[in-house]
Amino acid sequence: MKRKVIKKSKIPVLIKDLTMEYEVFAPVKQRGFVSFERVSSGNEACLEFQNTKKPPKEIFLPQTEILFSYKVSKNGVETTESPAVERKMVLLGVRPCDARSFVMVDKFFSSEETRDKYYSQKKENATIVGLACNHPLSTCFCTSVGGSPFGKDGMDLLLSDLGDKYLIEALTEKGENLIEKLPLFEDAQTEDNDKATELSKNAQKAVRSRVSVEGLSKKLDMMFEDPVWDQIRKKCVNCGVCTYLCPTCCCFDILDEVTDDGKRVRIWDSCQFPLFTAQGSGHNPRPSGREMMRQRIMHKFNYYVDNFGENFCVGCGRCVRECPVSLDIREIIEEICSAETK
Amino acid sequence: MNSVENSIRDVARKLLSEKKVDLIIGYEQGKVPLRTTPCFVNKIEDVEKLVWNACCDANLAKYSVGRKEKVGVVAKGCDARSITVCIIEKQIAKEKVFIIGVPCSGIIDRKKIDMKLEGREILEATVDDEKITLRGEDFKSVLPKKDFICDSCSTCQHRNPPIYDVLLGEKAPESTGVYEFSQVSGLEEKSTKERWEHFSEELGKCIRCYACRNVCPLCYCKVCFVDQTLPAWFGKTNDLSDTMIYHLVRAYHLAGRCVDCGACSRACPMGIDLRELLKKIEKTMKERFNYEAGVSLEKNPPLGEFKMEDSQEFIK
Amino acid sequence: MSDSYIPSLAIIRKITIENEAKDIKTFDMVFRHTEAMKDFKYTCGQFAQISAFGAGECPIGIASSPMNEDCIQFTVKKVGVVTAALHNLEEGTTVGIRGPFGNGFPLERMEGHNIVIVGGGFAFTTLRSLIKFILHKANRDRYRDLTVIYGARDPGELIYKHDLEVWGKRDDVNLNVTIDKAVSGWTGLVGFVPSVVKEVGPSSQNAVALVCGPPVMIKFTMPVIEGLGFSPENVLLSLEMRMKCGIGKCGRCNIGNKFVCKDGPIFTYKELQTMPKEY
Amino acid sequence: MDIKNVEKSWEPRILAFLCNWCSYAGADLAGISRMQYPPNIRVVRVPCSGRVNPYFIIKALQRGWDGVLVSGCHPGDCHYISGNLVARRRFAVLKDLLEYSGIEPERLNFSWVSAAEGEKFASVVKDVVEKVKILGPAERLVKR
Repeated sequence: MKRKVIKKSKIPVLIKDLTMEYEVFAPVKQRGFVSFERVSSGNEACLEFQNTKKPPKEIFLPQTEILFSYKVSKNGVETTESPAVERKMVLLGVRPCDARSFVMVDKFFSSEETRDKYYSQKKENATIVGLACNHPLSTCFCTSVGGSPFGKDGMDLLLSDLGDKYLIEALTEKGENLIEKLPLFEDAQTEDNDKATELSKNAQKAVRSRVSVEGLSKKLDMMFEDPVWDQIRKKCVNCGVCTYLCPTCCCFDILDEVTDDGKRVRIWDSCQFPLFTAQGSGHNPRPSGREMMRQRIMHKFNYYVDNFGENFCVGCGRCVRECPVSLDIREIIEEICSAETK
Repeated sequence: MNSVENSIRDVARKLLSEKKVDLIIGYEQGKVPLRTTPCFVNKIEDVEKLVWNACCDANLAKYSVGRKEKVGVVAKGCDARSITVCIIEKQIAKEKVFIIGVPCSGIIDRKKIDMKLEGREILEATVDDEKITLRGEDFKSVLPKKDFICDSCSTCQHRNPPIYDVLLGEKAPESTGVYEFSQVSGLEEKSTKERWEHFSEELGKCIRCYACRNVCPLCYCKVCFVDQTLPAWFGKTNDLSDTMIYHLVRAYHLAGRCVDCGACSRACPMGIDLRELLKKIEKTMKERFNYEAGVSLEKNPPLGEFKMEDSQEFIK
Repeated sequence: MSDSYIPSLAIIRKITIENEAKDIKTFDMVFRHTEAMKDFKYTCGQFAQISAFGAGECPIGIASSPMNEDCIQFTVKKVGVVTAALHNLEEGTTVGIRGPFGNGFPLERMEGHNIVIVGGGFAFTTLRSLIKFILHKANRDRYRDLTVIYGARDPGELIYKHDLEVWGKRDDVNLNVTIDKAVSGWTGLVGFVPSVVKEVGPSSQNAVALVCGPPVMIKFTMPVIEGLGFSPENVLLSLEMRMKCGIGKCGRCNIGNKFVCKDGPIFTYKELQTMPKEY
Repeated sequence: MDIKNVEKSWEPRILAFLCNWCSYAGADLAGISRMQYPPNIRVVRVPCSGRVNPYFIIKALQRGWDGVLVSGCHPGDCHYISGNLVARRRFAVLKDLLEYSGIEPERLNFSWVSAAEGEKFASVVKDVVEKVKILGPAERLVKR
């Protein structure tokens, strides 16, 4: 597929051009951290960042999304579907870990058998422009869970930072179409490709944090009732930071909001909240931190593996960095691996 | 290793070996620089894990609430005050907790450091009384500690636990000449509209992860008001109105109870300074009822009592 | 249908109070649009998400038989927000129905077998759907002996009294209704469901057992069922979980790698033995 | 919101929580005595001002009421001896906090009105309605 280069100074122009046809989401630095925001001009975006605070999942799975609205009157109820999303989007500067998370969430949300329209419509309309990591963080462990700082999964285009310019590599037809339309790119030279290859090698080595997930799923099969969960849960305060900031976590709740008229909305939910599974009768199959922690780990490293053949974690390290009590998923995995099973 | 850290280990060892407590709750080193993490020690050989430094940020009172066994808790001034409030409110039985008081000269605010470093990653850090030394891939930086401690610490009036079972090390000098409500006063001077805009923007960042609530030792309700369903008082979406109400009511529920440990502000992944609201509540309690939470086991919390002569300038 | 979360609108045609405590009601519902009725093809043991507009949605087992093309019935116990809201509704009110969801009972696999149905308390609803289905003249020949054991705390808590009366008069169903403790005026069986199962002692020869009830009933009934010689793959149970989406997306109703809403709610005892005990 | 942009027909809606023993009777007296006061209030009768959960006030603001009035017995006159005194502390903290967060102070009103003070009740309502009229329709904290 095509490989081109673009000067860094031309990125604002690129974004500006893209906004003519697309809604462009790019990393924006504000209030001390970087997050994906819709940009209207090229100058807001910031591609010199490590990773965004929140993963880009909220663009396809917003924290609050109206499924439909309704009016209740004497004559009954009338429902109005939320309009289909037809706008095209470009997500610029998605890190390889986050792009890879889309592939995983897609398997779950966009499967043939049960397609989630609200997610899929947006996702299908989006072109993902990835940005390779030259400098992975010390908390990143993408290489342990099948990813890589120069990984291409889930992207339509990949940008590699070559210093004063980006190498842009088309990975899908969608990506190819996008670069063809714009006159800002120059053909890539051999030295550009060589440089990218070298950067990729270095970055791969720079991911120093290693977690051993080999055989983890098999081991977890035996560990449902293991006392290790009591150890692991001890300091967890059951907030939603790890799940809300996780690019793959996509559990939700559906509820009614009533103001003048009614809305049925879906909102993010988390397996770390006791109400997640509390039944009307008061019975709760996952009543304490032990079961909730177990659900999170099992879902990521066992249940999803059973159903889709890979771990449900991309190693972005957000949960490690943001946990208010510094509970480290890498340590949890270590602890599980070193636990003796009966 | 510092002497307080040694003393903590000695006390922990003694308490465990004399079976005065079943469990010690303290801090251990985290995997990430400038981080510690709560540590639960019930075996004497694990006592060596315990650390004490300016990164011991968690309020460990959180882990003492509702325990059946007797615990020894490493407590800074604010942590000890939280425990005191919990004792008053009968969430911790006094005889079930042994407060290992440690004087504290301020906890490092990682958010301030992150702002300063503008995204560069810290790979190694050392902290002493005066300075923070940071090393990254291509930089080394020495920062004066006093400029990078939490806001709650720089205005702290109780660096030494008011109530404790043992106090380790030398008392930290209490800060003088600091007006602890200057941030609040600054906001009060603004117009109502400006304040509304300020709080809309700040609280609008909230993602309803409830980290602020869940790290707070005083948010011990079995079911939080936002989670109640019969009736469901307020919404759970990240709609601005619901989000603001969540934070306002949480602050309100902490009236006469919040000790300004700053744990909520530190926990917030979105960088919301929740203390702006809580400090106002504290100010109200002090000005209206001359009450400070967690400094005495004798005084009743102000919202649990009343006086005939309470001020009522706002009532027609 | 499955990619949307919009329910089909339906009208509550009739409300029947089922028990003395008045906290269990059966709602007869008809779709506002007749095509929706045709689209709503369900089998016994499935459930649907019922919307009480303004309160939300909750999963309710379908209590009517698929042979009944007249209306769909849901029996609802008042326990939470949505069920309480449903209980406050009057006949003629519009509600929403989304579904049907779940796997349902393996009706074809059960053909040619003796059927043993064990139910307790309120959990009898989908079993009632099944009994009505089997007893329908078009299906009765496809199944052999039908034994029903149904228990409730006291006579006032027995639901579907009319059905029980009708079934009691038929000679092609062995109906055993029991209450927990003797009360004056009750001439039927007395005793907990497990002991009645033991007493009735249905043969496990060429038989399938279906068990639904509160956890404590299941706990004590299963050993009895096993004692009668039923092999685990011939015992079917229906599970209950908090479910929001009904299509295996919202992430809360999983037991191990299986979603109760999608892969269940009906599981064989054999399957359950390999699944984590988290329900 | 700018008052000029508000439709002329707009009238504020005030939710009033009146204690059964004093203020409700005071409102009654105002009515019986044919005193004129603006018809903008909707009354919720409560057993005591101490019954008024702060959630009620916040919920009223969220639902778009333009103002809230809580009225109870004078200190010392509470039918339940001290309900209004407990409430007074609660409201003081709540009012401080809500104003600090940017809610206009005029939308939050508290008064003591006895059963004999029909006139005071009428004047309190007049006062509240006038002040809220100047502010215009509630915007902040209203859920749309």
